[in-house]
Amino acid sequence: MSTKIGVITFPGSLDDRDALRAVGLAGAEPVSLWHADANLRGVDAVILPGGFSYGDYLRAGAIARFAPVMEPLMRAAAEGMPVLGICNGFQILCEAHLLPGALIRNQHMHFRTRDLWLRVENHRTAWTSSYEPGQEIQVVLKSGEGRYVADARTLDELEAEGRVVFRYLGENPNGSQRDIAGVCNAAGNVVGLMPHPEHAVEALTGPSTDGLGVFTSVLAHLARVSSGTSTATAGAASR
Amino acid sequence: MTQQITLDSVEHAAATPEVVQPYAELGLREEEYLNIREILGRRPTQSELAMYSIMWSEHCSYKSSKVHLRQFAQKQPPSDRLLAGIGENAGVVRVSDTLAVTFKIESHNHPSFVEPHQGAATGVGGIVRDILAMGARPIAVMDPLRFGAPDHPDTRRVVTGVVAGISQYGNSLGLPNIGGEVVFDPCYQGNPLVNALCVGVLPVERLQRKAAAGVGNVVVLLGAKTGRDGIGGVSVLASATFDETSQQRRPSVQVGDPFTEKLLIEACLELYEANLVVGIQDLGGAGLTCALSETAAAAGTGMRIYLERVPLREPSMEPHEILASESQERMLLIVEPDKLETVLEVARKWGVLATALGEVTDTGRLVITWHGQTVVDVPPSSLADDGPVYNRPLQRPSDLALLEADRAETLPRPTTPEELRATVLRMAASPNLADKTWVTEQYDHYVMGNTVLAQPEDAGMLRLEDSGLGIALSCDGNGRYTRLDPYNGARLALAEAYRNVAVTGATPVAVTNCLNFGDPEDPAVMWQFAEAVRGLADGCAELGIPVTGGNVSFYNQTGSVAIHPTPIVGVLGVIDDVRTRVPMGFAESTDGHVVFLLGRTQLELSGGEWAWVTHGHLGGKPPAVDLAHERRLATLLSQARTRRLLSAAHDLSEGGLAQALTESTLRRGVGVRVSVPADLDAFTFLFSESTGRVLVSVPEERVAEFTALCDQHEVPHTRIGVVDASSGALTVEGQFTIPLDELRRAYSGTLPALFSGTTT
Amino acid sequence: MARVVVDVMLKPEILDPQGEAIVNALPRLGVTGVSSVRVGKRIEIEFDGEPDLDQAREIADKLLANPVIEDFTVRVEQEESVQP
Amino acid sequence: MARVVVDVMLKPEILDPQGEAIVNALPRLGVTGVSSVRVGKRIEIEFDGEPDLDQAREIADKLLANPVIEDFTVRVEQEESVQP
Ligand SMILES: Nc1ncnc2c1ncn2[C@@H]1O[C@H](COP(=O)(O)OP(=O)(O)O)[C@@H](O)[C@H]1O
Ligand SMILES: [Mg+2]
Repeated sequence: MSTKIGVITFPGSLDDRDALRAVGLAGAEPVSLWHADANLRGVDAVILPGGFSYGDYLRAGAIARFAPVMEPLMRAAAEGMPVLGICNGFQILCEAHLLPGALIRNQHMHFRTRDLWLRVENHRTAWTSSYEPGQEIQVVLKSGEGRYVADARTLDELEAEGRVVFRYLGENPNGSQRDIAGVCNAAGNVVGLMPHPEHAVEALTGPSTDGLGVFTSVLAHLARVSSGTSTATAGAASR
Repeated sequence: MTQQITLDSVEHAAATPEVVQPYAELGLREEEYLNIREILGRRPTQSELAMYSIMWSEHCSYKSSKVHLRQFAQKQPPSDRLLAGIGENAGVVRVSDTLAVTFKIESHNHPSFVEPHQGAATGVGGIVRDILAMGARPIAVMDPLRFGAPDHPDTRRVVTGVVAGISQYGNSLGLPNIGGEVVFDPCYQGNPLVNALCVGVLPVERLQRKAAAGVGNVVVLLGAKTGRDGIGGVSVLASATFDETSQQRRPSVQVGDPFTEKLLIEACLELYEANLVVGIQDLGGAGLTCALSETAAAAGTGMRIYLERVPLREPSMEPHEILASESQERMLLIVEPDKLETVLEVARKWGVLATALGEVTDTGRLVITWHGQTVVDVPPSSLADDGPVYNRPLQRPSDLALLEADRAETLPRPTTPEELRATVLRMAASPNLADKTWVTEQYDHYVMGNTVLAQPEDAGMLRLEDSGLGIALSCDGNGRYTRLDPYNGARLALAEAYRNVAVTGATPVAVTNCLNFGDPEDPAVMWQFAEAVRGLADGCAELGIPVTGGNVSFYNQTGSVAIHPTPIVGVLGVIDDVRTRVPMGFAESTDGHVVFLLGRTQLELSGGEWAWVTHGHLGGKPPAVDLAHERRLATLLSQARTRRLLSAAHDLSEGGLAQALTESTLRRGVGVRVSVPADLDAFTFLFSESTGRVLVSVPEERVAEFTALCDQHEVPHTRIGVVDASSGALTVEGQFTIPLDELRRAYSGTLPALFSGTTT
Repeated sequence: MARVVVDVMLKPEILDPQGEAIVNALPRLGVTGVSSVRVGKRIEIEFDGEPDLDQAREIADKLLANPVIEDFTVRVEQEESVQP
Repeated sequence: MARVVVDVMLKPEILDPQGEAIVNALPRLGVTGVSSVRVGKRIEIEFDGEPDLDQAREIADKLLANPVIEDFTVRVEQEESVQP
């Protein structure tokens, strides 16, 4: 039986089909989930895709957080199901307090689309295990509210526990604190990042194919879980 | 709030023929007003007068342009690809046995001066609905823009607002922006041009029509509530000259809600898929008035509308306001009664309002009631099709002879290597040639995951199918060329868009256009218009590709001064395998490839960027255009692409070869070494704007095959140098070397210096 | 310390998509009985010396509000403590 | 008619680039003497019946403000006429 990875479509989700495509390219079965669903249709992992759910009105992710599908998602996340938030999905996960911190307007105040490099700071999460420690990957950033902020204590904690998963290399594109591009929860199963790995899965349409590793990682992780050899969910703390 | 005492019903109008009506204030001429009275056999009601004033405005009726636009159909070359053409919301072109593509450009110029952000945003929203109305999923946008002088104090407001508006609306819709134009010229100071192109794709059998066919079918309004947005906007904003008095009138601008539009798109596509609509029409500038009258007129039916059913944002709105409202994000559907419930369900699923407003009748009349009283009773075709048509007087502008005589070829030119080097840098840093990343990185070009090429490439390219089938699109225009010679200016714009598509390896197949001109009642402007249309129609016939649709924007002027006539031409190309597309830039991996210049170079500087940047000069005759050559060139490029002979191809346009080399080297930071051919001087080689030229790179071992192909297609080719990755520089042998870092500083610093450090 | 507060709201006839989105979301929070929500900007201006209302008004008119679609009010406010 | 107004401001320790941009733009308008500008949101809530402060506070806490980055205040306001 193939691994099923769900992608939630909220009203205003835009990169949902791209995430589904990436899941398929990685070798999993892509499953569309709908914001008004009351369950997760038996998927093994969930992606919250990029876009402008509810127009990004009020604050990005603020309204989507109350979608019906978020209830089963929160429960599943607490039980260790791998959850990935990309861009708007990251914003939703922060608003839902599944991840710490917040994403606010870029310091330069413009929407910015850029190919850029990230360093994989933690390769032991459910979504990064295919990468080498410290691997540098080229992906796409495209967002107007991508500046990661949290109070100093939270930031220190994230650093200490190895929960900064991705960091921007080179010029900080949006003013994110400590160049943070992505973080995870304490268990390492919930990861959020602003850049779009799903737009770096085909040489024809992206700057690289480096992003594919995110999707193959979760497959490897799920295989380990089902064969009972999982160590990865605890990985966050052991950097 | 006072109770409204008399509703101006049809009955009331018939009983009060003597009432004086403000037709002139609504932009109608006396004879037009009398014509309306004749059609109705009485005076129009307030609502009817509003409707006629809207539908008979220049914007909706094309009353000044119609007699000229006919040429597009008359001169149209035969095409077995065209599924819908002029007269539909947008032209539709078959690209495979099963797929069709629809595309169109529209303008939103005046609103974008009044409120740049919302004006530009709603411009994108409007053209997207046109594409949606054809049954297509919108898949990309482009944005040809014109602004005033870069250093004028008001330019920053307009540039930052327009770009932010396009960015916000397009990005929130999830439509990749794959190209456009940014041009500065003082002639656009009080009248920027904001044109927006949208392209969509559909299965051939899903093509939708706007006809309200089928007596008894239900008329459904889908989308946002109706408010007092842009009431009179079409007649005031889009058809009147912008001056101080209209500033005081502070017309209520339309505000866009891209989130609602996104839901509207998904809802419509679901309705099409389930075959739930008989007809569909977007609500654009002329709101319900246009949608009701056009759908009814197209089917030759009548319609019965209960206007009080329209969901309102402001309950106090009156019938004529509801009919004229330009509220965004609305579509009109014609639905069979037994499918209504399913339609409403789909709308609910997507969270968009859907309201049955009335039904299709066989009366041949559009009858609209308001709480039981009839406020409109007219033949729909009198609104949609029988508007006035004018054959306006034409006169060659009196200054044109003098302008033509003042040739740029006589201006003093740089000659020493140092002067030439400095000129390359100065040109690269000039606002029209400089890097546009400051603008384009505010746009998402990745979303949807099918963007194969996007700005700064010559054309945008999208994958349509996993088979590799794709399309390429470019839009171009040059107001200065067109000012000097409108006939050839239009052909030059066409040639450039065509060539930009061809360099990617795609085959150009169809044309759309947006004609931005001044006041049509000025015979000199009207002459420019007539010449440009003639040029474009002739040009399309010469190239063998049809005009499928477009848009006319008149009254682009400040006071008595018109903008440069600015036809923007969009060309659509098809490519069988996007994996074989040819990029514009040199690459690390193409080190040592041989660089050729295709086409012939002559001393042609008039209307060009060099004359403007270094001398502030505009005069003479624009470069010669040879469309037969362009056709051969395109065929050559397509065949060379199929045989994988090209590692890069880049069109030469404004700024000539120097600029093309700048762009091809900086694209990936890979240098080049060229030398001046024996029969040319270095200046002409670098800065002439002769058209029909392309810079290509070819692997050394394929050179013989390539030159043979050029000879076969009679395309002149000159070997000018090699890609030189290790040099990290642009070198013209015997003249100068510019390290790429230095070149990039010049090229990329300009726009951020002008517009960064922003507004709220 | 005193500061000047400028409130900028969309004109009543202008569509406020943010407000609409919030109203539509409220039922999911179990809130009913809200008929409308409008979202505007609140801008707090601190002056080096005494707060200058006239100058604040000028800043608001020229920079903070877009008179085509927005109205604004300007007032001096004593700093209050925030009550979450 | 009464409405509830919720003011939402970024916490003082969070950098507000919009405010900074305004401060930097002021000299161009000939304005000096402004030491700081902060930009937040003003949200006006109309209830069907009597304004309900408690409910408004709950809406603000759950939805209108993000406690990680923002503070808010809630108050009932009499409708005032706008003074441009
Ligand atoms: N410059 C033009 N060239 C070709 N067709 C045009 C041109 N201008 C307008 N048209 C055609 O006239 C019809 C009406 O145009 P328009 O009023 O802009 O459409 P819409 O009502 O969808 O906005 C369309 O089919 C359009 O393609
Ligand atoms: Mg239309």
